[in-house]
Amino acid sequence: MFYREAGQFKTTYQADSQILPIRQDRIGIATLLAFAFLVVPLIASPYAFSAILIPFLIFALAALGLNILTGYAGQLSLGTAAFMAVGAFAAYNFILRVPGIPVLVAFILGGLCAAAVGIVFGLPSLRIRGFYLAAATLATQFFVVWCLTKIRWFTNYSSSGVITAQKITIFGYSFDTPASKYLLTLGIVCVMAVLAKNMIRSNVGRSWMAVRDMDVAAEVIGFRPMRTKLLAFAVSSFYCGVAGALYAYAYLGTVEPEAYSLDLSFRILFMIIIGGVGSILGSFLGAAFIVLLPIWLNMFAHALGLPTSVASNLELMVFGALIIFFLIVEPHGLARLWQIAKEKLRLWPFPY
Amino acid sequence: MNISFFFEVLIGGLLAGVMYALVALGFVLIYKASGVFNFAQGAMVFFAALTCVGISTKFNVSLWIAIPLTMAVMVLLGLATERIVLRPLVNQPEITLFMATIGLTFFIEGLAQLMWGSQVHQLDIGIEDVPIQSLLDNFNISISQFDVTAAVICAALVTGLALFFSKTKIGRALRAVADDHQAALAVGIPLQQIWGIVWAVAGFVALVAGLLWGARNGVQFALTFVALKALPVLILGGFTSVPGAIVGGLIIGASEKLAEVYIGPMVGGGIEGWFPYVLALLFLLVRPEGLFGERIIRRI
Amino acid sequence: MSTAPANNSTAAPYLAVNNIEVIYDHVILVLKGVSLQVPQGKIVALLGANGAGKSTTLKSISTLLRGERGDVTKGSVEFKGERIDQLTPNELVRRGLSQVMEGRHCFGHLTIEENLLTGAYTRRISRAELKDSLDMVYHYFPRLKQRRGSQAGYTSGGEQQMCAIGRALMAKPSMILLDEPSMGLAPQIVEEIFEIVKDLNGKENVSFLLAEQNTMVALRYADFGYILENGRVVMEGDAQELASNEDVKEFYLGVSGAARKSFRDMKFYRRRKRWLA
Amino acid sequence: QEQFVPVLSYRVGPYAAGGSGFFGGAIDYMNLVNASGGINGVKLTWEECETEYNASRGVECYERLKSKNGGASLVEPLATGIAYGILDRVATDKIPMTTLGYGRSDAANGKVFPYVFPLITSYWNQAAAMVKYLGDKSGGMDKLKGKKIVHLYHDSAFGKEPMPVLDAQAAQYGFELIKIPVAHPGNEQQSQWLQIRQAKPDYVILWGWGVMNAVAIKTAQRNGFPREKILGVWWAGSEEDTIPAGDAAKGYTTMTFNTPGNYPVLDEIRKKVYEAGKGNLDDKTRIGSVYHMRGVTAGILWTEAIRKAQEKYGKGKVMTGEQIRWGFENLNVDEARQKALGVLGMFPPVKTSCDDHEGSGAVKVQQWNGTKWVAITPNWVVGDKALTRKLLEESSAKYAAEKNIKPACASGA
Amino acid sequence: MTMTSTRKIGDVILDLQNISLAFGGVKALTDISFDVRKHEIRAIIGPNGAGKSSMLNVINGVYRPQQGKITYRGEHRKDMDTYAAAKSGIARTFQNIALFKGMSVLDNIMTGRNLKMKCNFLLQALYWGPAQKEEIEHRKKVEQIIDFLEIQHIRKTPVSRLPYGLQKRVELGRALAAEPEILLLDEPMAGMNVEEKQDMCRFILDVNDQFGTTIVLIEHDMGVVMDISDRVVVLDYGKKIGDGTPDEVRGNQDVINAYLGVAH
Ligand SMILES: Nc1ncnc2c1ncn2[C@@H]1O[C@H](COP(=O)(O)OP(=O)(O)OP(=O)(O)O)[C@@H](O)[C@H]1O
Ligand SMILES: Nc1ncnc2c1ncn2[C@@H]1O[C@H](COP(=O)(O)OP(=O)(O)OP(=O)(O)O)[C@@H](O)[C@H]1O
Ligand SMILES: [Mg+2]
Ligand SMILES: [Mg+2]
Repeated sequence: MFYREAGQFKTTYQADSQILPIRQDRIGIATLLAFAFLVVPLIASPYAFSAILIPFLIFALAALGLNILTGYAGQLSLGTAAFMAVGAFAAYNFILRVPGIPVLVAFILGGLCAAAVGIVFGLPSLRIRGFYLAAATLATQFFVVWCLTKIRWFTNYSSSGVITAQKITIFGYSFDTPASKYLLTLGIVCVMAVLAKNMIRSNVGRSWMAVRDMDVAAEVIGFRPMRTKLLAFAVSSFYCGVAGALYAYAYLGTVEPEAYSLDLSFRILFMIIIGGVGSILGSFLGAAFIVLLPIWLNMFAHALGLPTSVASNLELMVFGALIIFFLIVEPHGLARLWQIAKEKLRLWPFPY
Repeated sequence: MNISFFFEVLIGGLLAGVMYALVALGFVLIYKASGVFNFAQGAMVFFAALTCVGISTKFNVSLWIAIPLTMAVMVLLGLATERIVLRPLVNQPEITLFMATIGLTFFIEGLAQLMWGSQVHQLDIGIEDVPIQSLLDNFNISISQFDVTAAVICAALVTGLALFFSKTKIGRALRAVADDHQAALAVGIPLQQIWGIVWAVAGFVALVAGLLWGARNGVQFALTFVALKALPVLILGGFTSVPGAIVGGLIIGASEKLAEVYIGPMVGGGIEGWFPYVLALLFLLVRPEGLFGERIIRRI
Repeated sequence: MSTAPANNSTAAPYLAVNNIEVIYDHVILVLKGVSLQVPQGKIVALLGANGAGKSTTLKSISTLLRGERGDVTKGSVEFKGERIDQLTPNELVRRGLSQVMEGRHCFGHLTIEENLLTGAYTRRISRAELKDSLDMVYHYFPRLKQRRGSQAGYTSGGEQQMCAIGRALMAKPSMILLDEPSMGLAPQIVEEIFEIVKDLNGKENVSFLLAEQNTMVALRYADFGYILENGRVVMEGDAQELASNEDVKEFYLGVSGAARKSFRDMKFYRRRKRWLA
Repeated sequence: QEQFVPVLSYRVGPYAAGGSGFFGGAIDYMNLVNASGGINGVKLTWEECETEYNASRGVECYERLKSKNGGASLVEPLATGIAYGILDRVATDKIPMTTLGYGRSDAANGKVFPYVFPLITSYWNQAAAMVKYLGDKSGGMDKLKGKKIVHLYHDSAFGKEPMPVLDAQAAQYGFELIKIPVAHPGNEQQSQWLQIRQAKPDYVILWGWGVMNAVAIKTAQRNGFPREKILGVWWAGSEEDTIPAGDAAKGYTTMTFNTPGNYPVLDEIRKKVYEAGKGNLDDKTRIGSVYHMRGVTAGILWTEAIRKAQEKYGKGKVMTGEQIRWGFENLNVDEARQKALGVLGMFPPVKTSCDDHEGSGAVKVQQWNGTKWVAITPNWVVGDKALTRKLLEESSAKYAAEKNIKPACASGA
Repeated sequence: MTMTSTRKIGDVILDLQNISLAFGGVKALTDISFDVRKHEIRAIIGPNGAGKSSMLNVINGVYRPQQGKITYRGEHRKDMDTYAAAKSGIARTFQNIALFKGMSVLDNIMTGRNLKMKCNFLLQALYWGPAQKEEIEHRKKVEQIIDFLEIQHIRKTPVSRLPYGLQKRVELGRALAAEPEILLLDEPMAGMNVEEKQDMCRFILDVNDQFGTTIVLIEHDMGVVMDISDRVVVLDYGKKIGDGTPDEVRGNQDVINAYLGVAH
């Protein structure tokens, strides 16, 4: 096998603290990115773009956001969809009310609004932890959606309470084909994933993990729990907000507040747990799993030719059973499974 | 607003709170025993009610035969869950176990509908859901006799469970398990057995909740949503306390109804969805472990 | 390299570990074939540096390894002549094998007394007997009696250590696996604990396997010792014999030549000579 | 030669009961059409995809099926969220979407929404008809003056949809409108019904969805509010809403766009489809239930649109989405045609045009007699259509402005 | 044994006066006064539950005493605040290892330097320019500590996989990374064998010697305490029963009765 790090010595600390210290990994990622940016747009079908790739990327981004909060900073949250909703509705209103605002700027502003909401609802985390906090973040979920339905201004007084995302135009180029929307989303997701990785490997990231692993000790060392936690909430909500805006603009096109329901929050939570809590790669793997598995199951059930109602229920059961199965095989998620596979590869052909 | 209306709302809220507490109890049991937040509790309520109705309609037997049969099914479900889901996950982080119960939720929901179909059913357990006439006549207060019966059943259940946990050594063992799986194993607490018992009891509680809620709202998928009503009760009362579930239920029920009636109209109404959560949150800011929850020990 | 004869007693050993191999997380090989025996009624010490695999050995005996994603991939463990690798810890405790885990592991939310009571979970005994057992533990650890009503999570490190040991005693085991019992305890308590060990061993014929860093004391009380390095047994023998071995003296007892050296006078970091195969 | 219809159904989750009834009805009817030789010889095929009533999965299903088997003829997600999710897509993909009795009311304006067909009736027309019915019931519209009507609604876009109509009519006829929201999912309504009891209204309009309906009926009973005074929306008027409520539902009335009863077409379905073992419902007693009948109605309108398109673009040929769109826009299912199809009176006559993608706007009122629904208005009720038309124009104009659409009738392909 | 140190012990840097601390009914500390001088190694000993760890917790602000006064570097205050304590150069290790379990050894030690890092999180997110430079700079310092403690080989290992003794060493590394003025060590040698204790003593002495760090040490191994500490304070049941040089303490009858058992 070629997966060996032997012979690769790091002579500078800079080289050692690279995102991917092993050369084979770097080559692998570069190939993957080249494939995603250059080859996929040429070969993928519109179905793949608009029903699989785009939602996968958007969910991965949201999962990344949640992973920052839950995986790295240790604050369990069930309010992800609410932050996404804030991002989407804020972006909508910025574009609507600020004439000529660039779409990307609106997305960023949307993200910032979500971050602000995140900070407000993150305040209780200073006292509450664990499942108590999780249940309390449900307050965010319900309250935000309630506000969006109640305050008609947010939906520009549309009678149905549904917003229609404006066209995405950047420098006169309008992103209206599935492929162009995919590329835009991919670009944003890649940039934000790199930023996240950078944060994780520098002092902010360490402060989050310290607070997660043992907040009392973190305090003694000089991290301020309040700032650290609120920053985590802000950054995480920012990511979710941008994901929410993309969900509205690059994916659905029109959204009602209920599209950002508790269900969505849970789905994103599933993604990080299945993918790997506290792992950036895990966010992607988890999103892929949760997006793809039901589709496969659905296709598979059809191929079997079962009566449809039986098929639908079996799908649900198999989905549940697979989640349990994966957790039993590897409680730390797909990312860990991948890592173990790599470690085995490194030792190959010896078992350990 | 007159005073009798106020009382009507208050009492209605308290009784509704009892119904929430019934569901919350199931959560408490399992959390106490394993530190697992059992996301599948709502699905279990649905499963129990649907199985009960399904048995009685499909095999055309009376409800009083179907109920014990369902109970047997619920016990089996509990034991199977322990064996297949929890046992391999001993000593794993809470969030993993939590996720496993989410998987379980999907499974149970699919299973229930696969077995009994997705139709809605009526469930008549023989208690009429009508106002108590004498109260209506004398005080013009409308209180359903169904709710009162449910409250009595719930009180009996809570007392029973509270005694079970405080008076038997299993109760102590449960708390030990929740603290540290590994150490509990080391002192010889049979984790499997305990979990089996607790899941079976939780199945029983789910059955009671399913019957009462099913009789109230009909047996349909939406029964799984009652879990959402139970969550604020749970955080307010404390995840680990049986009496906490009741007290939390009463507080949440009463305040949610009063808020909807007196504050709701000012802000456009429909606040019952989030109000209990915000209320519970405010309580938590004062007591981060809920009213009766065990204090979280943070020491270095 | 010392080669003390393997257990020369004729009777089958009370506890026998045969050539076990342990892997954590599917990839980390920690024990590379460890065999050891504990004869009935004896105290056996398991010595070795940090990370040698002492705790892992004890956990594989008590089958607590499973919860830590560790696997025994080879070898077997026998207790009273029966294989126990597939049993649950509960069954082991019922058969008289208890473990005191490293790092205290008290039930933080339970009071000290409740902690002790859970220790007797497997015993079906009357209230009076239970009380006797409690009194015995309190007799050994008076400090615990004072703190009986406090939640264990709020007691001091040493108190927790006593609580963990006391809890194991409550099960009235015939064989105890003790992992670092002396850690964090004041010197005279350490002596007391080993006196208790001696006592139980002498009066109640309880056998002990103890992993201990305090080699000096351990070898003083033990009958037999094993030294573990890097997941392998590198030396075994009678306690006295080990205690007089030059290498052991130097590395584990801190005596070189004749006298004990002052900690202040260690001018160089010591490079340990490894007994590696 | 096969005409492909993607079926975005939901058979699990909270709305599975309705989903299986509706899509079961539609598939039953398509089977019936095939059993009778198809549409001028063109057989229908379909593939189901489970959406779980979830927007994101619905979009995936739509994208997956839209170009399968020669391309989708039409879609009908029976879910507001999914309908919104694919609203723009159907226009781009040129696939007509029907939204029977839900979705955007203003989509009836074919100049702005060429590919969307909220057939038969929209929420706004329903609300107007409700007021009309209550007025008639009170003995004339002028009798509404001074009456109290509670609008008890699901607190979402759906529940708020009729408010412009109700507000306008309250002003016009001088009744007092009290709006009381119920938070999703609505499984606890004690406080709302106590408020209602306190207000002593003459009527309660129940604009509910899912479990909220059964609970409303039950809670009305436990608070002693007469069910006869409750008038539900058509999504609150199926067996799935009354059965769980048991006896409490007796006397409860709702709107509907199907007249309950038995029709020749249902007998045919029993005979040609179920006896041939191709029936879609597990439980045969559900044939002719409200959701099933609605599904059959959808099936009829779909095939009629395809038939119409064939008349123009070639009989016995497979139609494209664009051509079927024309068929939908030129539907004319009058009583004669209904009779021929064996569905006379099952739904109001439908006649569409570019201006009016709805085609009718008439509804009936039905009442639950404890075991089944019976129609209690002999004729179709139509409310103030001038009012709803005005609202529709305003709202669709706003949408057009937002989306930069130039309102115009699509030219025939 | 002779004291061969050439270090000069300075003035009082930390002075605790009449500290009392109680938890509900439990009196952890009763009216305790003692001081710590610059550059010295000050040991706290006493039986289990005597209040030693609580004392450290008071010094760096984890516990707030009900009574008493703390003077640190000339400043008087009623109690300390953890953040302020860290900021003013107090670092510590814990009795129950308090490492960040999910992080590698390197990251754990890097956290020790957080107070010295100045870049804001946006720069860190970009990982560019000053942020990268800062990161590398601190990495260098941390590598020195890793070399010093001889834990190079486990640099990238998650700490949860390490054996107990090495974890203790990493924790010391984390505290050292803060370049503290006072280092509080709570049983740094528990669970180690003699050889490892010798290493640990060497580290402590070297830190004390080379950087002039003041050290407050809790330890149950009397050999260690008597050998390396300059002054020893003895607690029992929350009360101070002895204070002085190792030799003085060793001879104190109260101390012998309460703690040492037999004269050492
Ligand atoms: N859960 C785990 N996952 C991975 N590796 C582990 C795990 N537990 C222990 N190890 C590794 O196994 C080896 C042996 O550890 P063990 O705890 O048995 O040592 P020990 O001899 O008890 O040491 P100490 O004296 O420090 O307690 C160590 O190198 C450790 O890194
Ligand atoms: N947070 C707390 N809440 C309640 N009691 C406490 C708390 N912290 C310490 N105590 C009690 O105060 C007393 C002193 O504890 P401390 O941890 O300081 O002892 P110690 O001297 O460090 O003992 P050891 O050598 O066993 O670690 C103990 O009896 C302990 O139970
Ligand atoms: Mg160990
Ligand atoms: Mg201590």
